[in-house]
Amino acid sequence: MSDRLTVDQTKAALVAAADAIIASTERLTKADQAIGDGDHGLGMARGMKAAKEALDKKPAATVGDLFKTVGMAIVSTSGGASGAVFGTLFTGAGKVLAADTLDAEGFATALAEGQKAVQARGKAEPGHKTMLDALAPAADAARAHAGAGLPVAARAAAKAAEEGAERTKDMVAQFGRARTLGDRALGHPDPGAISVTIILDAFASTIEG
Amino acid sequence: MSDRLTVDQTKAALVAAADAIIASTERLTKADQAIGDGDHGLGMARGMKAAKEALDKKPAATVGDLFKTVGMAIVSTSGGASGAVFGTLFTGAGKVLAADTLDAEGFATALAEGQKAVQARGKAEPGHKTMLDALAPAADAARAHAGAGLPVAARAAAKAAEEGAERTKDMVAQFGRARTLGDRALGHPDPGAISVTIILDAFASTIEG
Amino acid sequence: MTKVQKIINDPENIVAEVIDGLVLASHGRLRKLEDAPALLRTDIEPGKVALLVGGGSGHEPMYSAYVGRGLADASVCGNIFASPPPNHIHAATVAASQGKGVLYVYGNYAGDVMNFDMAAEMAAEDGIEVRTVLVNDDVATDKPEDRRGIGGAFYIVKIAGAACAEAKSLDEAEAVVRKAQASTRTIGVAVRAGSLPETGEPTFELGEGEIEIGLGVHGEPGVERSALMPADELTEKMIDRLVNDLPFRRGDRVAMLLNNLGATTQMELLIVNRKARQILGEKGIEVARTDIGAYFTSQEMAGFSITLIRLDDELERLIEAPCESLPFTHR
Amino acid sequence: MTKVQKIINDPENIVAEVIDGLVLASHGRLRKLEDAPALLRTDIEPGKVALLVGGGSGHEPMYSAYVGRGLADASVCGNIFASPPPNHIHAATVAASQGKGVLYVYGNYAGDVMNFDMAAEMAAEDGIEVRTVLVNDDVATDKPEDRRGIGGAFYIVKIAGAACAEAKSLDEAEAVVRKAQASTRTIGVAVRAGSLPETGEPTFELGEGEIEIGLGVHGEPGVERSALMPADELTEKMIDRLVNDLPFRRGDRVAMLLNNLGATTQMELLIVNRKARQILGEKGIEVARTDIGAYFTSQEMAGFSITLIRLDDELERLIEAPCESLPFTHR
Ligand SMILES: Nc1ncnc2c1ncn2[C@@H]1O[C@H](COP(=O)(O)OP(=O)(O)O)[C@@H](O)[C@H]1O
Ligand SMILES: Nc1ncnc2c1ncn2[C@@H]1O[C@H](COP(=O)(O)OP(=O)(O)O)[C@@H](O)[C@H]1O
Ligand SMILES: [Mg+2]
Ligand SMILES: [Mg+2]
Ligand SMILES: [Mg+2]
Ligand SMILES: [Mg+2]
Repeated sequence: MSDRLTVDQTKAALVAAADAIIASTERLTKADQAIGDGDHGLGMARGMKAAKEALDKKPAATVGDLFKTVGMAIVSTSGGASGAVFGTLFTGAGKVLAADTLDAEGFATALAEGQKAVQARGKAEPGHKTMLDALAPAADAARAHAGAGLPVAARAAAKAAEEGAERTKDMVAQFGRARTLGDRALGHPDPGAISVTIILDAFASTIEG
Repeated sequence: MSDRLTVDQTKAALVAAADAIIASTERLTKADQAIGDGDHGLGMARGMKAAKEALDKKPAATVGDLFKTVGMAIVSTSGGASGAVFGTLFTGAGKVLAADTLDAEGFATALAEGQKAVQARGKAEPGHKTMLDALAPAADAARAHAGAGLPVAARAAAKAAEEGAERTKDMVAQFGRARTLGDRALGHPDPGAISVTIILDAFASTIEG
Repeated sequence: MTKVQKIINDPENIVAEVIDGLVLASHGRLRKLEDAPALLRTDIEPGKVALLVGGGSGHEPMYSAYVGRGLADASVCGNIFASPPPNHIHAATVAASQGKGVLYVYGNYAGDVMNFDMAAEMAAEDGIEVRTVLVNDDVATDKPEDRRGIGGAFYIVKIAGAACAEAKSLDEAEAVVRKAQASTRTIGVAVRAGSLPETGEPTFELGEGEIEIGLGVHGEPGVERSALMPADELTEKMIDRLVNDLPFRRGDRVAMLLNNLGATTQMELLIVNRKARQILGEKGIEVARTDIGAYFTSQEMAGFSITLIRLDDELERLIEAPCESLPFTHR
Repeated sequence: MTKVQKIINDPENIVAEVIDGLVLASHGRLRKLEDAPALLRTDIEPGKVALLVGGGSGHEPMYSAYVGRGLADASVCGNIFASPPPNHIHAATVAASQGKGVLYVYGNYAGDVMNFDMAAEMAAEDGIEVRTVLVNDDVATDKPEDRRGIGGAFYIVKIAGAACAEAKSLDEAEAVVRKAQASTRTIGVAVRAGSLPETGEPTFELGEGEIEIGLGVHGEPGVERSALMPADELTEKMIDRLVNDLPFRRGDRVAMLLNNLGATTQMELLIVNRKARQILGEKGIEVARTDIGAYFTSQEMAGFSITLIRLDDELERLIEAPCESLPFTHR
């Protein structure tokens, strides 16, 4: 367990997150078919494949550069709402990571900044049945556990995201294609919230492991 | 059994033929669905309803006038191939019936003239899987039995039509919408040939009855 | 098979309501004939050679929506998939006639031929001269006298409309339309059946994964039933059959129509267009004009047809000439 | 449900092949941008206010086929039903810009709004001014900020095209397009689902004999699910909802678009037109122009939408102004 990731270690964690999303394409497709138009899995996978290629090619001086690279790749290849939202998340997180290592403090700040950027971009708020309902509790948990070191903070964030995604089942969508579904979306989790969970879980596992 | 029909009796026989067609709409529809476009029953019924109305309204001096009235009604309301073909049949038959009674001789001549008119109009010949394959043998039979009186001649024509219609099952269509069906039409009788049978059978029954 | 849901009222009134709908959509340019289900231009140029089209209904916009300036002067509407009767055709002929004769253009189907011929004979008794050009562009049948009229009817009607607008005589109009007819070839493919609106039943059956090349607009069989194949392969098969039929030769200049039979997306037709152009390019056949859309439908049949017409200067000028109607305005 | 048979090649290449097909069909009037799936006019008038449209693919002819003289200058094509990314929009913005600013017109969907906004910010960094008018004509949702862009997009794009062609400034163009947007209302109905071309699976399920009023172009739910009803009854329900929404008032002059969502016949739309005109006539609303056809589709979804736009002299002039594109030519 490393409490402070180097640029290379951070890169490995991001690649693991990308691989986890790619492996979950089918699950995300099903989730978006239930309450959206069924393209969330394809879009996320397209973006994450591009992210891996870009990470391979682009040199990074800071960990922030890595996050920005991922964000730019997603935003320019995913398309749809998720391209904008997840692209903004990674780019926003990258902006506050100017060091060449990532620690618990940086991780918590990055999640908070990412959340802020997403809200500024999409005008949604927690409770609107979007990925923010996984992201916001994750950022809070990371902040709360920042003192306990990176592995603990990362796992806490992943767990909070998962619980948040679960709670979206009981929400009526306010944003995205599912918003006009009204009550019919009840019982189904938000696809973007599942993506947040998958990303944070893979990130935590790499750090732990 | 009357060997010579008055104008009123001829009218009754034509009305019976019309009623028989109207009652067979479903059967004719099915037959045309199998090898055509499914509208033969509707078209014939539409024409025969109009024929009955016209017979009711229009005074007739000769039996030929009655046939012409039926022919004009069919041609102007049925549409499709059957409107032209059956309209021409009745109009053609009517042209040679200048008397105020109908006997076996007139009946045989009328069928022959009707056949000639249909062939001139549609360019088909017996053997091409059309209503001519019922009409031509019917005309021949009527001629052959003309000496035996109207009831016998009419029944012989109806029987010959029925056998002719049956034989169309083994023919490949040369005319009408079914012509491009090729071998797939084998096994199915021609819808127009069935109509000829129904008309002649009802005609014969009225004369007998 | 599940029934097809149609947005209609009483099936008996379909044709009458469609005519009313077209008259209203024309904003004064079309009128319904009083005593027959036929549409007429309100502003037929006096003294012109008249163009009359028509046939069974159910193929909209063909034929009735092609009545307009630079197109047909009158259209006669039969019942769904059934030729109109001669008295209706005759009434429209009399109404359209401007003293210079009337050209009939319609598809080569037994019922239509008999009924339009009868109408022409009635017109002759009134002293109105009628000439007929049958549309028979479908290469799915071998014998030319058996060939059906399908998608290519659009180009023939378009050219006939422009020709009748400028022709000095019926002879002259007929001659150019015959040239257009002789230069036009079409091949269709169906991937799903349309339905009869009266019943909601499909007009034919295709197995799952099955398509039929050469299938007619009422479900008449084609030249080959096969498994669904990629768009490029299908396009190649169809173009080959078309090109070999006329034949179209290196150096020919053509217009190409990709006609949606009903339920096929423009997306698919654009994909076909890409491949068709590639193949024609390789064969040295120049496409001067492209039309893509639903020009001659068969209810909600899924599938399309490809039409090629070989152009000379006269045909190209007439195809590009201004015209005006509901679905196709080109000034 | 049986899969829908599509005439395509590799589903991954659909958008690229559609773009090639459109470029070829344009006979030199359109080109593909080198580095993005976007279409541009080859003859954009120098110094004009540029009009850029776009969104997810799969709704053809919307948006890409509306690039042309008097219409849009550029269109950016996302994947099927997915907004294009900002870098593609940005590249098309730079290519279309003639120094007078660029107007964005697209449908009000979360993904599109975010991506086009990001592109506009990128353009601002290049010194290109961008204004946005969102199409939000669908009356199925109550809150205006939630309203989706559907069939009425055609009139907005048509007016925007004519406005940008003559406007002296971006301000001026934006103002008239905002007026058009505020004057446009649409209501749709679906009687059968379309499918996702990648999978052939229907995008939603309707029970047999069921229809849904207000259903969106990606299968988003509407205002009322009910049993199939006669065309006249359905038309009355739809027109009532439309008229009460703006509201349209006695004495108003409007254009009406009956938009085929994919697999509905023109026959049905003409039957609807007849009833719609009757109802509007009774309400004293004058229909000055009628458009009937497949202007904004959702694959082979069966159903249609009715759009009404209230006209003043300026909007009417712009709607009638000459334009040229594949599906809609009007000089
Ligand atoms: N305004 C928004 N803010 C945050 N997240 C959003 C917003 N709109 C949509 N999303 C997220 O995007 C996801 C859908 O992504 P995707 O399916 O790729 O986009 P689209 O809706 O364009 O098809 C939703 O599940 C939701 O989590
Ligand atoms: N040229 C012809 N000569 C004689 N009968 C014909 C000819 N063409 C078609 N028919 C008859 O018409 C019948 C079909 O009638 P109908 O279904 O009403 O016409 P359509 O083919 O226009 O749908 C055929 O069964 C056949 O008997
Ligand atoms: Mg989605
Ligand atoms: Mg028939
Ligand atoms: Mg028929
Ligand atoms: Mg999407």
